[in-house]
Amino acid sequence: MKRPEPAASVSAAARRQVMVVAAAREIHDGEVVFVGMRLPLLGFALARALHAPHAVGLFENGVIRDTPPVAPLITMGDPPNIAGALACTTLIDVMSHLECGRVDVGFLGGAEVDRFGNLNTTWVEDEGRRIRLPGSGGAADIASLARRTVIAMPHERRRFPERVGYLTSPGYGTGGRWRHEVGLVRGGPARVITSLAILGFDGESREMVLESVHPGVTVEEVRAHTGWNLRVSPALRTTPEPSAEELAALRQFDPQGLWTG
Amino acid sequence: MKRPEPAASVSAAARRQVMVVAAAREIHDGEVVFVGMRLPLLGFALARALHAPHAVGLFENGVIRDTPPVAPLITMGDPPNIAGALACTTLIDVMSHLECGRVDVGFLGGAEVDRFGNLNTTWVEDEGRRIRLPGSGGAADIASLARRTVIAMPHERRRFPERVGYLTSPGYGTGGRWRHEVGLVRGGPARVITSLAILGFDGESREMVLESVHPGVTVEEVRAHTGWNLRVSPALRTTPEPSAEELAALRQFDPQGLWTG
Amino acid sequence: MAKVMTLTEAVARHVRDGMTVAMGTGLESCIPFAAGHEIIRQGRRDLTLVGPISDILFDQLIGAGCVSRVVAAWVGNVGAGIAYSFRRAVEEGIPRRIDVEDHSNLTVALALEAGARGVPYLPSRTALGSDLIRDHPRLREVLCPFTGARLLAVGALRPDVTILHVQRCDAEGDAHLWGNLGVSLEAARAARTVLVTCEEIVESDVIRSDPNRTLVPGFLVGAVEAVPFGSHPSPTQGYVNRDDRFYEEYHAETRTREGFLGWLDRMVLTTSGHEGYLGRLGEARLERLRPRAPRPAAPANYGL
Amino acid sequence: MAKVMTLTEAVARHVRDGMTVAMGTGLESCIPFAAGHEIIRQGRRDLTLVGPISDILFDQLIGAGCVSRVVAAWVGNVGAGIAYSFRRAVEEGIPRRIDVEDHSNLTVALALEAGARGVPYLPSRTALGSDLIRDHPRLREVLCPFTGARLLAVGALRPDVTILHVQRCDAEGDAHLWGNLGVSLEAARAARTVLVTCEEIVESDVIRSDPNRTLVPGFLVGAVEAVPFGSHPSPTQGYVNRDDRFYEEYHAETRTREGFLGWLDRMVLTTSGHEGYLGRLGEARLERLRPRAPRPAAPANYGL
Repeated sequence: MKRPEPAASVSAAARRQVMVVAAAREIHDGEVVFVGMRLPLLGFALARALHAPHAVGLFENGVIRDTPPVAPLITMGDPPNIAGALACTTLIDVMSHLECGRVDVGFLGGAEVDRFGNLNTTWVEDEGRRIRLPGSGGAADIASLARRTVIAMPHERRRFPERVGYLTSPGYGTGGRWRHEVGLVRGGPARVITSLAILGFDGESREMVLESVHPGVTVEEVRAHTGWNLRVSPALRTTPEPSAEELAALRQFDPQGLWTG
Repeated sequence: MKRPEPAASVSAAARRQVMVVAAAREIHDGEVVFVGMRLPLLGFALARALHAPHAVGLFENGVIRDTPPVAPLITMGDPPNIAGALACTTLIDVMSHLECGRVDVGFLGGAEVDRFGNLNTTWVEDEGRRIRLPGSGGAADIASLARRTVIAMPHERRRFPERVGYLTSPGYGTGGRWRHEVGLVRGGPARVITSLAILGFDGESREMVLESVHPGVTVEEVRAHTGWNLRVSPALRTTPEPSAEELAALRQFDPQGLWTG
Repeated sequence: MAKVMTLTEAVARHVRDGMTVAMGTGLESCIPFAAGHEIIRQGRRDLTLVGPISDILFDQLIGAGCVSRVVAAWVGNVGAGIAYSFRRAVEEGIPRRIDVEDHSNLTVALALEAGARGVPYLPSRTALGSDLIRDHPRLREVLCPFTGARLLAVGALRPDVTILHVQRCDAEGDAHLWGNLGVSLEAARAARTVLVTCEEIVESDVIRSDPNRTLVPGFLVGAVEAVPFGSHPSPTQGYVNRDDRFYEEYHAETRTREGFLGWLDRMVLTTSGHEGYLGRLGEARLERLRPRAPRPAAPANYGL
Repeated sequence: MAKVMTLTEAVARHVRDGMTVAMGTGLESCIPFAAGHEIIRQGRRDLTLVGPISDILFDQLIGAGCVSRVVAAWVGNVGAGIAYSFRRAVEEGIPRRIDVEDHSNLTVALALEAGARGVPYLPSRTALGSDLIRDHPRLREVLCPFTGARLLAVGALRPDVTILHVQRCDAEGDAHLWGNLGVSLEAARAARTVLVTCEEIVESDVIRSDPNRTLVPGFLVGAVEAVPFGSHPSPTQGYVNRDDRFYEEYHAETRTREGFLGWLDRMVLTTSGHEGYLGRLGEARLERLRPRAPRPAAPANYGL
């Protein structure tokens, strides 16, 4: 089967801007955020600057900070993320806040996400060949222990299978009360932010539901790039364009356009 | 019953000097020592200066140091014990070294010690009245987890009952393989250093055995101040007097004679 | 969201009757005496106090009738041994009966650490065979799922509030603390909120210049108060030395209930806050407790 | 008892075939690359490597054939994603088959912490329901003895040796380390011995001036080596910034086995030690990695 091409009606840069802004909007004021690199890092900076001035960011390597890194960086352990941090401590220390239920929202990505928000970053198949990916890192921990998670992914059919080939980081498993049954005491994905759309999860069945399509994207495009019969919310809307204020902040925090250029 | 008077043939100061020197001799070069206040602190300083230059001291409040405090002090948390320390960390961190089996020797005291080296620092009876003492502190941990312990006590009959009224810190329990049976994986008291004598423990029965009497003290005195029929080693000896070198070091580390004056 | 407030306000807002309060977690330094005295002044009742080595602060709170339960490894006078108010309460129910949940230092530390980790218990091999663990509400013998070996399971403890005294802190509660740490970090992370008293409130930039010295991040902290000498008579490294004499005087004076009540009246009840307490001690005495010989930490560069 | 030695000597003495070696415990900084390269030069075999985020160091050791097993949460290229030598070994057995004990960051951290604590396991609620924990040699579902709740028991891991790169260290191994700490402290305390490479060996007085910055006490340490740029291409806060370009170049060059062997030959096998490696990079490149803007930690006084 030939894969559908990604929708090309809106520029890739504009799509990424929409994604970052959507990620920022998931962070509420005063929240404790488990931040990742790239998109969530930028989303966190945006949220702090615009609507969540008291949000605090935790990084799994042991960094706690509330301001953007003092210079561009590649990893959370780079000197610009340490300088000016509020605290530098251990992985277990920051992950204990996760396990205590103090982390409001954690950001995740992955090679595959399925109908119930489960993530795979361990093994995938590509044209019959098994490919070994780097593995969980902290993703399984964030997915298990945060109060809610937000998943950011390029929207491609091979990345949206009905069921992940390997469940690295638990979403809602097989749906319904699965998390409770396996012993997870809270959490699960609240949103999936993709290059095409924003998706949520049904409160009962825990199945993924299309909530919003990005400007210029159609429901059909989204469904064509999704590996199962995707449910669509009756209240489907179009993702609001980034505001002038949001775009200005984006330019401030990503002046070289590393992510959104 | 009238209690026997403590033996008075040797001055109290000289007795304390003998005790400190005996404690120092229990520390071997390169050992990791769980140090307490007063007598063990001085013993540790002496050992480092004389025969154990590579011994390292751990304090349960989180201090790791290899040199005497920079000034006299009352508690292990006092500024002279922090200044110049090798490391300042948490209680759990230093006690983890205990639990790992990295601590060669720990020093203990108590209100009561019994025939099998069990210690009580919680409840005692005095003429029919129950008296509440401060409690374990770290003693139960040191007694449970160090590779061996050394107990220092004034030798008084009321402090040497056949069986402690409350077992705060485990010695050899009821003797034999008791430690193994309750789940303790190592350790137990190696020596009891008192104001009158040095005592050890039988390798099989784990009963306390008189090994050495301090200069000027008789076996009868020791037995009179002990609450059970104390066994005496066939190799009984007299505790060697502190050497000139040891006395000089004592004067150096306790110039005001706070402990040994 | 403003966290900086007076000690009076902080205690009024964060310490309520019946709460579980961890304090004295530094073992023998940085004991938050000023906060404890304010709790006495505000007449809190039925508190559960949590701490390994409680210094004489627990003795004072017990004698003042604020306490119904103590979770501790050692309640005494670190300078002089016996804590008389503790003994009177346990032995004679004066001024009221208190329950004691006895621990070793490691078990109380692990109980707090389990709380801080968000797990229901942590295993250890300590105190097996000790009378301490008999019929204990929080300590239970279990078998290791891997080896079958006997272990002690230490149940989690989550204080309603942990009170710390530290060297310096910013207005958001990000706290720099140095010297021996005892169980302060575990107690802070285990608590529902943290009340920080500090020698000085500093600009956030001071804290951010050395993030490895931030041992309590502000998002755990509910209130911050500048309380110089707030650990007196215990020391705060680099700011205040131990007032050894105080421990001896307290020991002598509180041997009787009447003596204790006189002490309490003079030093706590009739002093209007911590400044009044310091006034009772007098300038000269406080001056003598100030460090004389600076010992600066070697420079550390966070540059890039 | 002398611990200061060359890296060649330290690896020869402390890293043996078949050992379990924890390295790269700082997550993405202070990765002990120089020590890893020396392990490759000395031709160690059948190592078990332990680390959460392994950076490209594990990839290099795997490609060089030193490794039979990896215990990790993530093996990749922190700058560019995929680690090709790791993939070749897992997918195709080139240059040899390796076993992978998959973890999350928290489970590998807790395994090391259990080792550091001297307990057979530690409980958590992480990764329940994940495929990670199926038929896992070190992860087991258990029930809480207090609440009956499901928990994950993480079995202890004790490396034979943990290798750390730090900013400064004295001749006895007392090490000052700052920046994010990852699982370095747990790995150091869990190990039978620790091998420390550092940017500079300093007088003991420097260490003692700030004992709260001593994160590894010397009694855990078996060998100390001064190895400036010993974490290159990863950063060491205040001493060396990240060499971003290196990760991209490595990614491009090692996509094929031939490419990797060329890289290995040029950068490791034919360089006589770390100075040779640095020589390959060239003065100008190293100079650009030196921090330009100092950011000194605020003073802290330990005086009395």
